[in-house]
Amino acid sequence: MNALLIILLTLVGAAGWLTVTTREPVRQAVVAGILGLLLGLLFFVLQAPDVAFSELVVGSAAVPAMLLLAIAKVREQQASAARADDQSEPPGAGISGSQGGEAD
Amino acid sequence: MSVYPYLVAAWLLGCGLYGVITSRNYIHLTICLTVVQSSTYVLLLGVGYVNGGKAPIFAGISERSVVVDPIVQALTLTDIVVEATVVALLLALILQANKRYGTTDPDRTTRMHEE
Amino acid sequence: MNQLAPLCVAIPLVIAALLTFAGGFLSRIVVDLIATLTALASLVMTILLLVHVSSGLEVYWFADWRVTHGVAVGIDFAVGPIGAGLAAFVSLLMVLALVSGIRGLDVKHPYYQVLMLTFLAGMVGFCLSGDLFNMFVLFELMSISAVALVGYKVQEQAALEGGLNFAVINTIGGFLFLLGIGLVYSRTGALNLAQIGHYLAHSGNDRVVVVAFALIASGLLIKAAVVPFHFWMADAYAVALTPVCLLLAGAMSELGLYGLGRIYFSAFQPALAGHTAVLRAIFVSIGLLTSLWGGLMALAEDHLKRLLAFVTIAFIGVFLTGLGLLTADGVAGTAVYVLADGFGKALLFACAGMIQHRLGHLSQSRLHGLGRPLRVIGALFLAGGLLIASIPPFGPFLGKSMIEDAAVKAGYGFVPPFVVLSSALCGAAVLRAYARVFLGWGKAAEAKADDADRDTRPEAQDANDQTPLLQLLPACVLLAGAIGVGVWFGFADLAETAADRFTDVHGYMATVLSDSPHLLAPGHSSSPEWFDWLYCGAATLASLAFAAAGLWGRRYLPRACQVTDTVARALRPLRRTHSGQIGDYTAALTLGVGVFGGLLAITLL
Amino acid sequence: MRSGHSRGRLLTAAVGLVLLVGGFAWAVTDLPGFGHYHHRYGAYLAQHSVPQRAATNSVNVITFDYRGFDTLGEEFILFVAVVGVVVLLRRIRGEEEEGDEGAGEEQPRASESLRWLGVASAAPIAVIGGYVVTHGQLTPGGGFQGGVILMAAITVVFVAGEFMLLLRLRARAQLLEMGEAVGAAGLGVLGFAGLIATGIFFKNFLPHGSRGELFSGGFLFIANLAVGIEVAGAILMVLSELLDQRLLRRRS
Repeated sequence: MNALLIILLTLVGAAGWLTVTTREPVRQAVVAGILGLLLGLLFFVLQAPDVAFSELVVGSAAVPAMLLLAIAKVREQQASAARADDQSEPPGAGISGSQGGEAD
Repeated sequence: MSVYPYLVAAWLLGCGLYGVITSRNYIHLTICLTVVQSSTYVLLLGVGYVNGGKAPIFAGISERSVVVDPIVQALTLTDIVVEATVVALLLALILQANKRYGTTDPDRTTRMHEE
Repeated sequence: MNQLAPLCVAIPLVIAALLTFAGGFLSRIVVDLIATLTALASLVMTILLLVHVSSGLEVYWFADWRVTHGVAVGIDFAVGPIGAGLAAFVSLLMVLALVSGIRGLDVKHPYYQVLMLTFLAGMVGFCLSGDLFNMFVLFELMSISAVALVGYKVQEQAALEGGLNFAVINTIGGFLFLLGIGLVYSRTGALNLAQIGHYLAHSGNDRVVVVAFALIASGLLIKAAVVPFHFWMADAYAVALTPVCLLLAGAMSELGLYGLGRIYFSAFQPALAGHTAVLRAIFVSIGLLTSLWGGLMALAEDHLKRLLAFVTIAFIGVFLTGLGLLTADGVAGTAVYVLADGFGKALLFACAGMIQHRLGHLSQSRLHGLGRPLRVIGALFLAGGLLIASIPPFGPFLGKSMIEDAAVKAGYGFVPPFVVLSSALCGAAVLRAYARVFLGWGKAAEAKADDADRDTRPEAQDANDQTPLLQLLPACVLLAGAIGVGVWFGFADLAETAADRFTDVHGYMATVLSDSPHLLAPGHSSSPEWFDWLYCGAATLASLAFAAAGLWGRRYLPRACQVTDTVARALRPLRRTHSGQIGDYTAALTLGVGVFGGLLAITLL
Repeated sequence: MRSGHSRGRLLTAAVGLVLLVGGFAWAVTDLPGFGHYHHRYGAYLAQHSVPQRAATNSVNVITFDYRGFDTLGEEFILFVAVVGVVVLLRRIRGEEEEGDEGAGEEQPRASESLRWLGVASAAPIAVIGGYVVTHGQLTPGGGFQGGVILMAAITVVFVAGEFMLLLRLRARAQLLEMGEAVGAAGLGVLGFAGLIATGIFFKNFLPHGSRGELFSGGFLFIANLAVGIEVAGAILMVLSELLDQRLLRRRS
């Protein structure tokens, strides 16, 4: 049990709490990505490179990408339900959702 | 201190469940479920750790060296796939629900028995 | 080594993948045919497997990784008669479900069929597996397939919500199961059930073992939907496609209990052997609570499929009571009852599907009297109702009397009256629905649109004034099954032998770990006693009486109605707990797991 | 916004969480201290995977050989999830797809240089993904991790603005799905091949090779490849389903 492990575990615990209490969806998806990143690092320290690798590609890339796409879609659906469908949306909002944390 | 990793697992379990219970948004709820799931990763990998053990990959180390338990790692790999699938399916359901009924709030459901 | 065990899981999986690959080029009927034939092949293989193992235990090691130096290296399928029988039952239901879907369902092929086949593979594999983690994987396979099938009707809000609730609660259940596996592995360093049992037999129980058992049992009880983990079930079962309902109600819930039994009688029983009485008390009380809750809710429900979902919950409670006795007799009774009652419930769901097909709705008050012309469906529904009310001497009667005998033998003489009450409530709910819909009896209530019924519609575009033969035929087979199980009393003896094998934990460990077959004492017969006829006759009569009271009580017995009104008012808070809100359900789940684990911890240590 | 949960729910949850988390924590304190394990099962497999299978990554050997049947189930969970996503996001009658016919007129949104950067970086990422997939039996990685990286290579092309490719992909969703199905079926067929060649489901039937070689470990190489194809197809399929919903809407 070394200091690095303790620090990482504490960070993971904190990131878990932060993920749950962040109620704004996009920010939450980003925080979830950070949690995935920290878990990946923790797994490296726990001598599990295979798992760390998977967690990095899934927990901090693929899953947040899915989440951001879904959030963007939900917003669009709600926005278009709220107002008439005639005006076009701001450009650029379309695709950025798939790029990790870059969405608004 | 030697049970700290398991306590972190317990903490993540509690956090995630708390989030699911109080969630006002299905997407938030989905993310909370992944937090619950991360508790299983931490428990499984924690259980298989051996002090001073190396990763169970015998590429640069002797076949006799002490390694951490490879089984739990294989189990966790499966677990991670399950995470991805659960998130994908839930998001599909959520998107479809939102498309048709314009809400992602789990508390605004139709089934309210008031007679 | 017999190759049937892996094949009846692998063939549906590979066919499912190939169907996805090629299904787009095939017409609907061809895909249906391939899927049905695959399920049929699985049925034949599981039956052959059942005959092959007869009363023994067949162990299959994947990739030939066997036990070496006392370590189970690979994954095994440990096939006993109960597991193989349940797998055959699941396959049979799947064949009937697929057949009934050919004409009665508008679905996007090949996806629906692919999901059904993977669902089948998950369930069959779960019945056969002898490895704790492998059980988890197959459990998830079946949950994920079921979620997609429950949410299938994406145009209905209720279906989406039902699917979401189902997915979230079952996912949490899966995590609890997995946490339990982590704790078990940390204590025993094994994943093979027999090896875990072997280790725990020597080390005894401690905190870790008890909490691990609590977590694993909770995960499986969530799948089985016992109180207070049952909330998701009515939401999900009411909205699933009818063929899916057959499987969900007929088999999937029961698989949760099967898993609990399998794990208890191979891994945990040696460690917890000294506490059988306590465990029995806990399981039986949860079971009875569930059966009464389900019965009362069924009586209060207007929507037919929701009503049947509550009936399913009630019966799950009775099954848990039987299994929770933790004796071979209890297991045997439960096995017979699961089979007979599975047929009965599937029959009723099939009838509900046909009603939906013909009349477009499922709300009793809306359907009042509309079913008069549907004589055949009515007759089937009536037969199903009577079976649910455990009319002697058919299948459910046999199973229930065996459970009651086992309870009395275990010193739980108070169990039979509760079970009778529960079947009476369920039977009354179904029979009253029959009288209302098909006979138009009772006062026509003002047709307030039930929320669950609001967007119910026929599941096929060409729903018209004819019931497709392919829907009717499976229902008739189900009826024959439910009746047949009881008419042949020899079935009870088979179940007794199978249950002896199922509960024989040391024989299980010896067969798996050292490959030495373990001989069993010859089974004993258990035909129903005189008082069983009395109990079940009472249940049937009480059903009829309750149903009649529900129909005309207000007119002829106004005094008695004040009592029932008071009861109904008292039940209202209970009904309101079925809010459809996932937060409420998860809160109840958390409390349930906490209390259950706490009880186990206090009593077992 | 936070208020509004019924008091009953919060009270239930509070008691439940205290009991559940408390009970769990109470149990784990009884575990032997962190890092003090010697699991016979894990130790046995760690020691024997190299001599028995000539592969150096024992996690990969466990995933695909010792516990290969778990992985078959796991791949089918992924497969089912993708089928489920396709089914749940399908358009039903009356919601006609708009925009498939106008695929050609879509103009890239990103700048030209960014686009080319994306296309250029896709190739090395794909190479890395391929490497990770094929070397799973030797070094950390394998079909699953590599599959996601392969998927990322294709995604990079999307993000760089190659809408053309995306839309063509959408038109060829069938193709993607077929690829995914082939990967999933591949692992099952591998099991059958073992059955036919050796008489036992999932038993290795290829020569082990020598330690450290690319083709060592018997059929691990093929298993990794099948899973890699399946995972790349599956995750790409999910993302493109989600993305597709979005694009169609925007273009209308």
